[in-house]
Amino acid sequence: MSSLTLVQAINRGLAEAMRTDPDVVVLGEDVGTNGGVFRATEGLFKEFGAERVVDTPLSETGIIGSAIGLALYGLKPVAEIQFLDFIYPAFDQIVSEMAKMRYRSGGQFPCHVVVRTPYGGGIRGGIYHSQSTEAYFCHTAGLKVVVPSTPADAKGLLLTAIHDEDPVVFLEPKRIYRSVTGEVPDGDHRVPFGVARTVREGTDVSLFAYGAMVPAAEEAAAVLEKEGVSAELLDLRTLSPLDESAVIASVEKTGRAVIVHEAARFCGFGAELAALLAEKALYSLKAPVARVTGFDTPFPYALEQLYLPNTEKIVAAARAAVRAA
Amino acid sequence: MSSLTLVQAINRGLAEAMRTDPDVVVLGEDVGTNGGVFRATEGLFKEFGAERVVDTPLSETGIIGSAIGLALYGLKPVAEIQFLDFIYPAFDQIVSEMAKMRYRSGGQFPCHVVVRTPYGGGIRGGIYHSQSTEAYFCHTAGLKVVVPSTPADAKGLLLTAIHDEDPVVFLEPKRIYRSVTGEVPDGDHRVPFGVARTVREGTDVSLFAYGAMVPAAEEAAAVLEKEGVSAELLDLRTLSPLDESAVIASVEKTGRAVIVHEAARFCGFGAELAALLAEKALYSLKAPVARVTGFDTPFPYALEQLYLPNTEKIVAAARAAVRAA
Amino acid sequence: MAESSVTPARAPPESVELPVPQVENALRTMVLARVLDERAIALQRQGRIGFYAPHSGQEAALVGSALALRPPDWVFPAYRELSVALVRGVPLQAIVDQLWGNVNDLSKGRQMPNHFAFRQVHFVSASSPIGTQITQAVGAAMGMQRRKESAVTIAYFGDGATSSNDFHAGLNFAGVFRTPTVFFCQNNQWAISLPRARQTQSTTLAEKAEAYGFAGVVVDGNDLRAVYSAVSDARRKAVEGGGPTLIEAQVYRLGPHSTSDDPHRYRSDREVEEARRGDPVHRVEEELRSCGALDQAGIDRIWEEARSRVAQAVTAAESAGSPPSASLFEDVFATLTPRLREESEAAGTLPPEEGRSR
Amino acid sequence: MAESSVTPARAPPESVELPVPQVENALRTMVLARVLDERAIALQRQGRIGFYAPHSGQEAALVGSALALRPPDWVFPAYRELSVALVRGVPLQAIVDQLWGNVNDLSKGRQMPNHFAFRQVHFVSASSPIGTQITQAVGAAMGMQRRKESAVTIAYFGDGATSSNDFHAGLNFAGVFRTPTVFFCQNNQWAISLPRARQTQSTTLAEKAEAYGFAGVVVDGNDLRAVYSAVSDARRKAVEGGGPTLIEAQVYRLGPHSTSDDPHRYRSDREVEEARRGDPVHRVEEELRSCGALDQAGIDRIWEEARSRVAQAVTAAESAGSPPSASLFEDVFATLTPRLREESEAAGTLPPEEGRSR
Ligand SMILES: Cc1ncc(C[n+]2csc(CCOP(=O)(O)OP(=O)(O)O)c2C)c(N)n1
Ligand SMILES: Cc1ncc(C[n+]2csc(CCOP(=O)(O)OP(=O)(O)O)c2C)c(N)n1
Ligand SMILES: [Mg+2]
Ligand SMILES: [Mg+2]
Repeated sequence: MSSLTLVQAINRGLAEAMRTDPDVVVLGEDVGTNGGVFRATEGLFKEFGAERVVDTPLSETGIIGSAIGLALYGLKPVAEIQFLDFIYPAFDQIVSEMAKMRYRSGGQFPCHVVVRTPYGGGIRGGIYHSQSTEAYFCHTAGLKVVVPSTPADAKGLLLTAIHDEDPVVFLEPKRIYRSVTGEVPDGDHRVPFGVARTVREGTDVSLFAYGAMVPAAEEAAAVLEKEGVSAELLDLRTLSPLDESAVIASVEKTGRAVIVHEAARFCGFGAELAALLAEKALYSLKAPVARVTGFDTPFPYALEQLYLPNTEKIVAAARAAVRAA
Repeated sequence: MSSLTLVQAINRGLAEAMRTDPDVVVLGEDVGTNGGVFRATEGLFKEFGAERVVDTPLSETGIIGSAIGLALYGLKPVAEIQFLDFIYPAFDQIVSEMAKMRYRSGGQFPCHVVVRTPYGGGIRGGIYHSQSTEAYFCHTAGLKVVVPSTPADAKGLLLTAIHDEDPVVFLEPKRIYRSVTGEVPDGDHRVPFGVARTVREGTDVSLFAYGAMVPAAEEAAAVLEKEGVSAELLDLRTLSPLDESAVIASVEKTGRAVIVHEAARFCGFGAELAALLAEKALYSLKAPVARVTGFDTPFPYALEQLYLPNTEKIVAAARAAVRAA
Repeated sequence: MAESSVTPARAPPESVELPVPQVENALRTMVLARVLDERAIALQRQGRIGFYAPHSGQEAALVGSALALRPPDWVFPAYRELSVALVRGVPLQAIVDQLWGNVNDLSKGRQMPNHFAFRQVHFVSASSPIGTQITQAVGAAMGMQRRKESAVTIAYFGDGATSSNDFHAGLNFAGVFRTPTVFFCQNNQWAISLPRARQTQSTTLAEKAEAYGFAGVVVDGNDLRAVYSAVSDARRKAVEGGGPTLIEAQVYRLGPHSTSDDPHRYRSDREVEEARRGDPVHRVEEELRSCGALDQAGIDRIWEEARSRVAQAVTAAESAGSPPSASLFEDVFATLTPRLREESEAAGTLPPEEGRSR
Repeated sequence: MAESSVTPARAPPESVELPVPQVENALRTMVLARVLDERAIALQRQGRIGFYAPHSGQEAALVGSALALRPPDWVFPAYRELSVALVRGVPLQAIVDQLWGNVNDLSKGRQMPNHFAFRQVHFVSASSPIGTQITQAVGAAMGMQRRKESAVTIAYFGDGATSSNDFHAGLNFAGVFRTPTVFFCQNNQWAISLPRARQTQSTTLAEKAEAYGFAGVVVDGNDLRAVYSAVSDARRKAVEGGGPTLIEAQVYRLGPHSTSDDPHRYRSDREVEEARRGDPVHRVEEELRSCGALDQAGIDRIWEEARSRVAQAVTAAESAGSPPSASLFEDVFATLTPRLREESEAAGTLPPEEGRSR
């Protein structure tokens, strides 16, 4: 066990994978001598050299296209996209190629690429250093989408991703890269996909969150508790595959759901959670499902704090749900 | 009035706009001498010349990037992307630039580009000539997303799109390009955005559809009628902005909702509709919301008919909803 | 993968000169491909297959380049490369099964005709989006560098694909990392209706390589021997650490872009007639005739044999059934997720096998 | 837009030779920009602004190129081009307001510092994604062709951006459509930590233009006059129908990539020290001193004046408030949609104005 920040845990996860498996290679912009703009790849270049820690030209198309080629050939590429906001030059490779390679070839060509990328707001990054567009990837059949919210999960889910047989989009909540510290198992720690983490149990209302919204929702649950409202909090961890049964079971217990994410609301990931409840837990719902999300505007700069979901907004939504019935 | 197919109506809409407004220019692959691979731009090259009907090199990045430049400068570009499946090389320009230009410049730079593109399955097109990924665009703040299902709407919505001040992604259900014929007003016919079309009224269950799923849902409603089930059918027409009040009002009346689309279910557009109902019409819902959609697999080739929603699947879902309560 | 007498998976010993028996073998493949091309178009017209993109006019470029490859090499094709698969030892039947997307199709009927994948001969799954295979070929070549394998990757693409994002990214990465990659551009003069001259203003496509710090070569793509030696040279250079090469094989697309296309809308019959004079299949026939290796009867037999093989393969492909319904849900992931299992059951398909998909 | 004595929106009469008074004016702008650069970094360190990307070392390239433009031209910038805005007549205050994203910011506080938009002088909204402005500049130039306007577009971008998709598509379209576009690449030798030599294997960046059928030019970007005449020539050629030009201005990024960057991790102090000897601001000072146009006291006054103007602008920017909450929902679309109105009300912002946003 070591006490690490989230970004340190990712760094240890990468180092662990590279030490134990010579097929793991890291590639991206500024991942080498610079150690990554968020220092996630710090020290790797020194330990593993330029052949396994590859500073690429400024082309996300090239990064993901070549990562796919590496994977097809048999290596285990871990590609870094500097910010999720800059993934779109590679979007064709991700949705048309990486996601569909195994399927379209009848299983002949698996495509186990891991795409790591920092995402989310709260760092005064404005319109292009703050976005949360996980829904694009979740809607794309063939991709797994993972979001850790603790250092231990960050390492454990990353190691699972690297050794998974399928392509994984690994979204790192950069806002809590350094603000969250926790105990992280040493060695080859793995956290399975498709299993939500119950952060706290409760009986009156279910909070669903992931990434940097988990700490905010935890705070909200604590506030609610003082008001006599017992909130259950689930950290979804893998958005795809989703732990549907945990989501449904929680609402069957509490009868109320508050869904939290930073992304815009319209067609956001929260819509899928709400739809799931409307389909499979309708008769358990005592109150309208609430979504506490970013607004349907581009991500702002000056008014970032107004835009982002926070503890107060979550508490307010949970209160309203409890009052509704 | 003229009796036209859907693709002819689009062709007439383009010609109408180009005749009345010299700022309208069409650009894309094979739109010139070839008249478009679906013939949507047939005759335009002859009438308006190479300066206004521009055959571009094979680059969607270039098509949308230059269309944005044309719009910023003050023209009204209508860009054709040959198939929605091939829009991804332009995804960065669409989501990072076109959608955000007005916002990020504080309103200084409007960006009224129309992106026309055929989409959807049912033409034996397989994995890359059949997809429906409207949800990506709907989730992107700043884009309007439009899907006609009749020839009259195709022309009327297209003319509204071309003269709109905002960027529009105009999705054309290619499967019914030629199979649907209808009366289309001559001249500058316009259909407003944000207003759903009530295809038929009913009291027992609401069907929500768009594009090529509208005829399938109409058939389903006819079958249901014979069984004594009164189905209301809404053709959403514009997915963003969505006519939320029409959706909610319909379910307040019927108490049951069946949502139909070709796209994969997970985080598809139907999730937003279901979420809306779970938020704003929960107490009206007598039965679980049903989604009749594509599966969460890539679009297949040989098993296309198994994959696609159809009349039988819609009828079955509506029956189940009515039986549920 | 078994077969085929005509088209060995092994290339002849590296040499710029293709020995006559190899040329005769090449002719057999070229004729087989040509016959299949013509038959497939007819089958599409009859509604028996859904689509077809012919490669007539490009046979020498395809077969000549494929002959210069070795078994460990990896092929990243576009959609006109079935003769490359033939040269690498893929049975004709496997190709025809793909055109049907039937139960025997190695890709399980997941793609339109022409989008092949043959893992065993390192023939990577083709896709429709133009150019995407180019960066992938570079990535696989980076893998070969890492594993110190003496092999190359070859990316096939058209003149239109030189405008794609992946062309730019792929060639740039290849230049920077000096990857063992052969970029094989079949400039067939058209990208659907857009002529080469309006695809880009550069004089040749080959010279684009210079923007990425390596050499480009123009070769007469109707000349089997010239193509073979250009690719052999590029391959040798690549495995010796000399980095990538861009080869522009100048050919002509004799047929329509695909069965969905009507080329009369954008090009003249005269242009096509002129191009027909350079027909690469006839050119090889001519060579073998004039050097005395084959007489007309021998050539006729090659065509006969091709026709009968194609006819047989078509019959077999057509009589095979569709892939089973449950297969719709396989291979999305390595193992079925709960949601896919649920969807599969709801779809009323046979309960899919537990655990790993095939 | 009013002001500014120092930096007229009009360029001098077209000529390869920049007259001395213009050079003196250029120096004022360069010094102003340099002072702002240094001040902005300090402000960021103090937490008073959120971010800053300096342009020190690139002033001659920026000001020299901007002087060669005319009012009808359109500028498609990246994020280091504030001196171009100054030359085109944008008030210093408007620039500093953007760094704060305050209520006076013309972009309504919607973007990080350095991402400017000044409609009135055709300075298009900058974005962070690298290279996207390049195809847009080509599109606007197509618009100029259509409207037969005698003007050009200029796209500013870095060495790193030559690897972007939009570089490839933009230059290719420009070549094919012969658009009046000047591609102005500031090769400052680094793309964050990646040195120019590992960005691409071509010898120069300028030569990449040949792949698109037009000319590329290398110019010493520390030489104000050389930049001015290169851009003037390219502009003249473009408006005369001669098509696009790629100009590579060789400069050096003297500062960090941005305030988030620590360049010590990837480059030596010695390299930077060496580059400092070519400092473009000192070079212009030297010229004006040696031709007798300015003495040291005159130069000092220019620096003084710049410092006081920047100090004033900073005070004003800092004391202006934030944009109003309701503005969060404006400009998503031309008019507020029902959903945005609902969200705005739920957010407890002032009820947004009806109908059209500002
Ligand atoms: C990204 C993308 N855009 C558009 C298309 C539609 N399309 C299919 S083939 C083709 C032309 C390809 O031309 P070229 O690269 O020269 O190859 P050829 O067909 O001539 O072999 C086009 C535009 C596509 N498949 N992918
Ligand atoms: C598409 C994209 N990928 C990555 C980034 C992150 N990033 C910001 S600036 C930069 C380097 C740009 O280098 P260059 O084009 O030389 O411009 P310079 O910063 O040197 O002026 C990178 C990689 C980005 N902004 N956009
Ligand atoms: Mg071609
Ligand atoms: Mg640079």
